[in-house]
Amino acid sequence: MRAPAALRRLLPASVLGRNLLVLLGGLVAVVLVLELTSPFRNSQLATMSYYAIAATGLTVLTGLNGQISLGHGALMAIGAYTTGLLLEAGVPFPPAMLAATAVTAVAGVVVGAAAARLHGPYLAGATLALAVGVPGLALYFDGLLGGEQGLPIESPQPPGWFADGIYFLSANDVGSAKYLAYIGWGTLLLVMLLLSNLIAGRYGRIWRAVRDHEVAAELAGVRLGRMRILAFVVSAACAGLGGSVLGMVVRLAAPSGFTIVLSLSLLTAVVVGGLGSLGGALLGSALLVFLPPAVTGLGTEAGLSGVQSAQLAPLVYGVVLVVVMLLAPGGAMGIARRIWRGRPRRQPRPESEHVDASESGGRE
Amino acid sequence: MQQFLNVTLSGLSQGAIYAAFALALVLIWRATRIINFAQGAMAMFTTYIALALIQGGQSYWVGFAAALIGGLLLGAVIERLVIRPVEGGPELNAVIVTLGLFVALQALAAILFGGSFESFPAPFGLRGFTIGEVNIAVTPFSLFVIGSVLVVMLALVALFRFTDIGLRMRASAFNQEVSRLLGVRVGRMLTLGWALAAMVGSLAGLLIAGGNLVFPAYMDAVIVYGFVAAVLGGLESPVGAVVGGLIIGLALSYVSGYLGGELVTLAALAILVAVLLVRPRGLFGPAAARRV
Amino acid sequence: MPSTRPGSPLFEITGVTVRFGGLTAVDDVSLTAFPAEVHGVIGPNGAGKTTLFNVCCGFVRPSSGRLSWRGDDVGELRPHRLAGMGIARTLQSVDLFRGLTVVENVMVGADRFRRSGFLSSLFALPRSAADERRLREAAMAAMAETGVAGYADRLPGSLPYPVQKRVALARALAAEPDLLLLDEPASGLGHDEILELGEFVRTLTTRTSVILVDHHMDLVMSVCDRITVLDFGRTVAAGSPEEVRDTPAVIDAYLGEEARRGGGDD
Amino acid sequence: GAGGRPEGDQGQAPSPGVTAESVKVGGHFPLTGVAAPGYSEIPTGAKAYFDYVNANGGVNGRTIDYVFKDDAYNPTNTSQVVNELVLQDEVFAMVGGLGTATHSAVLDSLNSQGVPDLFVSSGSLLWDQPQKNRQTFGWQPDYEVEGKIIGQYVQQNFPGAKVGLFAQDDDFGEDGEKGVRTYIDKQIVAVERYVPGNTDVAPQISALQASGADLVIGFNVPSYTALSQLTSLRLNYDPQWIYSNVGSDPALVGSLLSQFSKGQVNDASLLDSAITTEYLPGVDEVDNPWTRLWQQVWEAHGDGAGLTNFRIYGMSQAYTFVQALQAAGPEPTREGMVQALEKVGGQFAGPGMAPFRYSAESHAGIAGVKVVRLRGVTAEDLTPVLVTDNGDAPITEKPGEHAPPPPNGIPQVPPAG
Amino acid sequence: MTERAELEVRGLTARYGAVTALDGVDIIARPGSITAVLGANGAGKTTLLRTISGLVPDAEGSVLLGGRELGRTAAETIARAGIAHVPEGRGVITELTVEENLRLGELLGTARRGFRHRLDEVYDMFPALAERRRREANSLSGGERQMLVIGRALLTAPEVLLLDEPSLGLAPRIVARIFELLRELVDTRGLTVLLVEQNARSALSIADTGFVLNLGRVVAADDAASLAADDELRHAYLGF
Ligand SMILES: Nc1ncnc2c1ncn2[C@@H]1O[C@H](COP(=O)(O)OP(=O)(O)OP(=O)(O)O)[C@@H](O)[C@H]1O
Ligand SMILES: Nc1ncnc2c1ncn2[C@@H]1O[C@H](COP(=O)(O)OP(=O)(O)OP(=O)(O)O)[C@@H](O)[C@H]1O
Ligand SMILES: [Mg+2]
Ligand SMILES: [Mg+2]
Repeated sequence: MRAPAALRRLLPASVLGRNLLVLLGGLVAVVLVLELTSPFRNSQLATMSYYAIAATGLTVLTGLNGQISLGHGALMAIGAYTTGLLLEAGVPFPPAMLAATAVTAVAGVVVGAAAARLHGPYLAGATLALAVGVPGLALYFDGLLGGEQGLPIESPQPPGWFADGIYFLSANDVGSAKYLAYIGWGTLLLVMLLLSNLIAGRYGRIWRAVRDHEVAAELAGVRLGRMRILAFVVSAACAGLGGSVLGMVVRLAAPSGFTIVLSLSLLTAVVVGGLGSLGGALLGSALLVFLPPAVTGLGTEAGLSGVQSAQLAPLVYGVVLVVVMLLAPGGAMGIARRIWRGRPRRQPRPESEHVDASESGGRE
Repeated sequence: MQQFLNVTLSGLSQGAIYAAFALALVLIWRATRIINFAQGAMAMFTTYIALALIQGGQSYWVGFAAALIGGLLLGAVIERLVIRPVEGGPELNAVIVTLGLFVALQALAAILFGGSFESFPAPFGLRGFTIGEVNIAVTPFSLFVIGSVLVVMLALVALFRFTDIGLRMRASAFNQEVSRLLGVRVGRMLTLGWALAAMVGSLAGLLIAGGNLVFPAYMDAVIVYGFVAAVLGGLESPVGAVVGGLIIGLALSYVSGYLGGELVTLAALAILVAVLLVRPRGLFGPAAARRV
Repeated sequence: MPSTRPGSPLFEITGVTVRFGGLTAVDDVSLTAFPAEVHGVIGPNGAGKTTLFNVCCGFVRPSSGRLSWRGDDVGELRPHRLAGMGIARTLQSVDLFRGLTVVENVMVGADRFRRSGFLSSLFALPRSAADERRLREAAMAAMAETGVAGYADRLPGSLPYPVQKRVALARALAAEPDLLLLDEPASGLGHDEILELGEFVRTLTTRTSVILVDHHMDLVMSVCDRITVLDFGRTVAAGSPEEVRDTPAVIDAYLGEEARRGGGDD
Repeated sequence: GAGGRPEGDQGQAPSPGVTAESVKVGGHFPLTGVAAPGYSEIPTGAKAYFDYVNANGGVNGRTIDYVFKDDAYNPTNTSQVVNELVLQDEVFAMVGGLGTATHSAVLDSLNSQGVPDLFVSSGSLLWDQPQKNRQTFGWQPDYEVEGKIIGQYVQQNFPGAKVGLFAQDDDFGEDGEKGVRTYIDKQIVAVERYVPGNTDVAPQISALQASGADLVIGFNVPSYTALSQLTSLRLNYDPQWIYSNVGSDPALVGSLLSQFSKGQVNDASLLDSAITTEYLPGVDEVDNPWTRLWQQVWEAHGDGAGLTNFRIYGMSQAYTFVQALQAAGPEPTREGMVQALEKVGGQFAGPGMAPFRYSAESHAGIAGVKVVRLRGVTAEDLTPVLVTDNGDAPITEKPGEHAPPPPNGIPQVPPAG
Repeated sequence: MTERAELEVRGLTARYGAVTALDGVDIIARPGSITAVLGANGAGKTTLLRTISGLVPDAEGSVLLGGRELGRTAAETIARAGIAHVPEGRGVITELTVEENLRLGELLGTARRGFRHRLDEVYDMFPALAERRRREANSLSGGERQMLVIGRALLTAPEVLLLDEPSLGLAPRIVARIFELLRELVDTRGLTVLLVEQNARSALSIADTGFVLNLGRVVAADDAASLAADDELRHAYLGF
């Protein structure tokens, strides 16, 4: 979505300046939303922030670089555990988050190096094994990591100056849920800013090129392996950061919190939101957080028992996944774009001998 | 020695179960190029059909047959209704549809059949054999499992290698347009692929359930290892699926028995990655294709 | 047509042999590309032309033989090194990145000229912005040359086939190569477009050498300075177009009587 | 502070969740997913009992509004749904939240927000930390206490047995093992741990068999009771089994038996004569007045399915909560409720066969169990109700009979204040 | 041999979004003759063949085979009616072996008898395929793939053969061989051939009649010799 020309002229010329402006705008929006909504919504938004941080990272990997990952939950676990250990050791949370990001990025190098040679279902299988394998580490090193019960994480408390600042702005108090929401959304804004820099620039271009046609990219001088690994590292770093926020919000890192369900949820968020766009990742994460309680609520209102309305939530979620893919193959962002452009467009046939040249049986 | 024998034989029986599931995945992959994450949920559903019949007083085999036929129909219906529109589209969309189906079917089963434990009968004995003083950790039922898996594997190999239908199914999976130009009724082939795969999946579901507790998520424990087994063997090959299943079953059994149960998932990861690093398309997968 | 061989060899292939299982696709082939020259490689289908290109690009490892670039042995070639060395190649199929606009496609070709690194891209530092501008300019220049500048913001899938081929050519040229390998650049093109292509390829010799594979004899005969003919992986003839055209082995294996008769008359 | 922000408490606000007509309480349970079977029945039982109480006039004129949410046994979800319960639904207290890892995730936040966190459905020792987590109270006998009683029973009745442990690889197994070792440390020849989620326990059972253990104590969840039995059958391993209460629902066992006989397998000996423990009258004890009460409640307010031990568990917790609410007085506050429990909770008489250990120093739940032997779908007592505490507290017999429920099935606890 | 199948196209119109690729096209291809369809890139030639084969979903107009309306029939049914289509460029199923690709031609089943024999004929004509029959088609060279597709179409023993740039990527000698073979099949078996070619000259040299497309419309239709002799037409549309 491009800003209208008039608006664009108002923006500072340098990318950096524009970024700062966007960041500022985002912050204002976040403050508005968090101050105007209830503590419970705040806590939901905090939850959404960690899903979104990880999902935007997955967007880079899967949407831009075409590598599927069913194992990002495991990378979030690495971030969460690292944060937990560091906070326990008395490290303040900002450096702890940075360290969690770095540690997960390093893990991303390892995973990415293995993944770089794999494709399609083989990559899916390997990352799925990652998703179930890594939480096993917490059981093996249960002395350090707390085993099945997990590692309690002390979440940061709002410092006085922050609480004062917010009170000055909105005359609201800052509870710990709200503070965490601020941390989560601040982090998310920063992540989105950095990722959109990458996406708009050389790396985004090269990642997409590698996704579309490996051989041609290689001939243009792209080192496929490196670029794949780099995409994995960037995406792992985001997952680690997301995991770090998750750990602080949930106040616990436990293997049962990082099951395949988490990994699969991230993937569905990314695809249902609209593959390849950061906005889509955001929408998809919102769906993950807001849909199930809404459905359960509706079920209860409709007079279903507690158990039945709880069972309704996954049913509806599953159906929504299917329906979105059938009716809007481009995900929510696809619909949004269509509305934005103002006219429904029929998608051209995906198969056409001139278009689809990346296939091995191309016009050779 | 006795323990080694036990661990080995149990590993093989468990591996046969992974193999059964992996076979269904391989079948659907070869027939439609889709990884069916809903396979386990579909199998669970048909197992409940069998259970309902058996609890209603029918014999095990009536339930067994009903589940297989139910699987066949369920596969066909699902393909027609929700898979058809995403076939040939972006790869991930099909993945998400099957994930959605997985979630929805599991929830639906909980609503329809209740979320509690039900005990599922086995058609053959569940007591291991003994020869003299030595226990053989194989039961008549596990022989039935292994036998079924081998039969299915051979049938699939024959289907794909020797029959016209198999060739048509593979052609449809690879290139719908060209297949249609060659008179292949692609729609039917895709439906058939799903139907057969769902039937094999149902069989896997029954075999896993035999003598055990059944509940809507009972397949979850098998899905991951079944998938890992299929990938390990190379998704293209029924023989690979069985070999992959047995390798995973055995390896995990040894790891669990001699190194500790908490290492099992890590071991699965390590084995899969080690194999894929050497053979990126699995043990029995095709060799790397010509790129330019 | 220049008939002298200017300067020292740019790229030399010596005694290259490639086997696939029991099949010898390229059999002891040698070939030298000189600067400012168009070198044709022709031969029947399956003669090993694309495979020979693949050897030059590092996609296929020859079982024996040597490659040298500007007189130095290049040892083991890796495809991604090519662009940096100054070699570009187009593929036999159209190979555009379909998720990238035309100008982005060509910018990927110019990627070897970037200067800034990951961090400056991550933080959108001025360096990376400048880089982007430079790459875009280079890309636009290459596109202007092949006549596709007007399509800059279109996705390749929506373009006519000949335009796509030109975009692919622009992408290769954006790397400012010293040697350009063209694999069947004319396939699927109409008569007029082939003529234009021929003229364009000739203009390239001022700055790059070209090795060209194609089955359109009109094109090959008109643009090449020298031609190497392969059959069953072996060199069966080499020389100027005129020499090659009349070699009986070439007529037998490749041209056929009729094609030869029709080949040179326009 | 700066910015004019008022600090500290703003006076005594009325406790959230309490109105003139109702008291709202919440709980989190696995209602979907792998852990749902069985556990998802617990809140339905509790709900039935609350409905029963409401139908009989409620507590101090207030009805109890019970909201329970699904966390799918995932701590991340638990934290979300408990936020929803506390912040959105504004429950007065949490009742019966299930699971060790799951509940750990909300332990801090509930305590820091001063929400009474009552009767956690887990035998972990974590819920008994009154200094650190004053709002949190355990309910069921913790695994260590149960382990101690099992250990002493084995010591006395199977002094020569070689004991193997089949334990879940978490605090359940660990605390249980600790308890057992208090008495039979020397008799234990093997400890095998299984990881929940891995359904192949043959290596573990086979190792127990190889160790020569002729008595196996299982600290495992119900599905692993089935798996361990099935695997033993395959290995022709037939030790004396002792299952902890968690893993030994006789109804489940009964269903296993009935199903096995429906197939071609007629192995009625399976699980028969296994030993386990009890602290609540079970669904099989049809003549027990408590069970009769539960039957009656369930018939009137249940969802039509059968009564199960899981539901009885939920009803029993609900019963305890009604006692606590009564003890908190006519104008219950969160703080008042915690104080009341600490003060009089130890004297609550209810479906639990042993008393609670509640006091200002202890938030530990029921103090003991009795050891029973499974006979078909019923159980026969092997010991009287035995009572003890954590650490080296001695095991004693609980004096007196188990008191029946009051005639109307609703407790009458005077306000503690 | 059954009754001769004439292929007739009336008022065919096909669109891709806003682009009208075919605009009211009328064409007749008579049995026992080769009909060339000529035109520059983008003229709509490929679209014409795809529409006839039922691959373009919402085309308007009618396609008649032997006087029978094919209507809105699915591509597979049209193929079974005896229309073989050699698609442009990517007609091999690269993951199958060479022989499996050819067997697919057999399975079309209109003339299963004598398959072995006809298979050998194809192998005789394209020895390169015979040598590589057990290899995955993916390993073939561009020209070998094209041979495979043509051979496969012949194996279906069609009534009507639609060829979309069969010479693409083929060596001149092979092209000449294929054209000779086409002529022979047409003459001896009464095959109906619709031939799309960029290379108008060589196409017209073997065709009996020809149609020239431009921007989706038929701009000229005549017998091949007259088209080839029409200088104006040659310069405007055919480029030789
Ligand atoms: N899948 C498609 N989506 C959009 N437009 C298309 C598609 N396929 C073809 N077109 C357009 O339709 C018109 C006719 O295309 P067609 O491929 O039929 O031409 P052609 O004569 O076969 O050209 P060529 O010689 O390049 O093969 C062209 O303008 C082309 O760009
Ligand atoms: N990866 C491979 N595996 C097996 N055989 C191969 C492989 N690559 C090429 N070949 C074989 O090597 C031979 C040469 O192929 P190549 O693609 O080089 O031919 P070409 O001269 O480019 O032909 P064309 O003009 O048809 O494109 C062919 O017979 C082909 O089948
Ligand atoms: Mg070639
Ligand atoms: Mg065309």
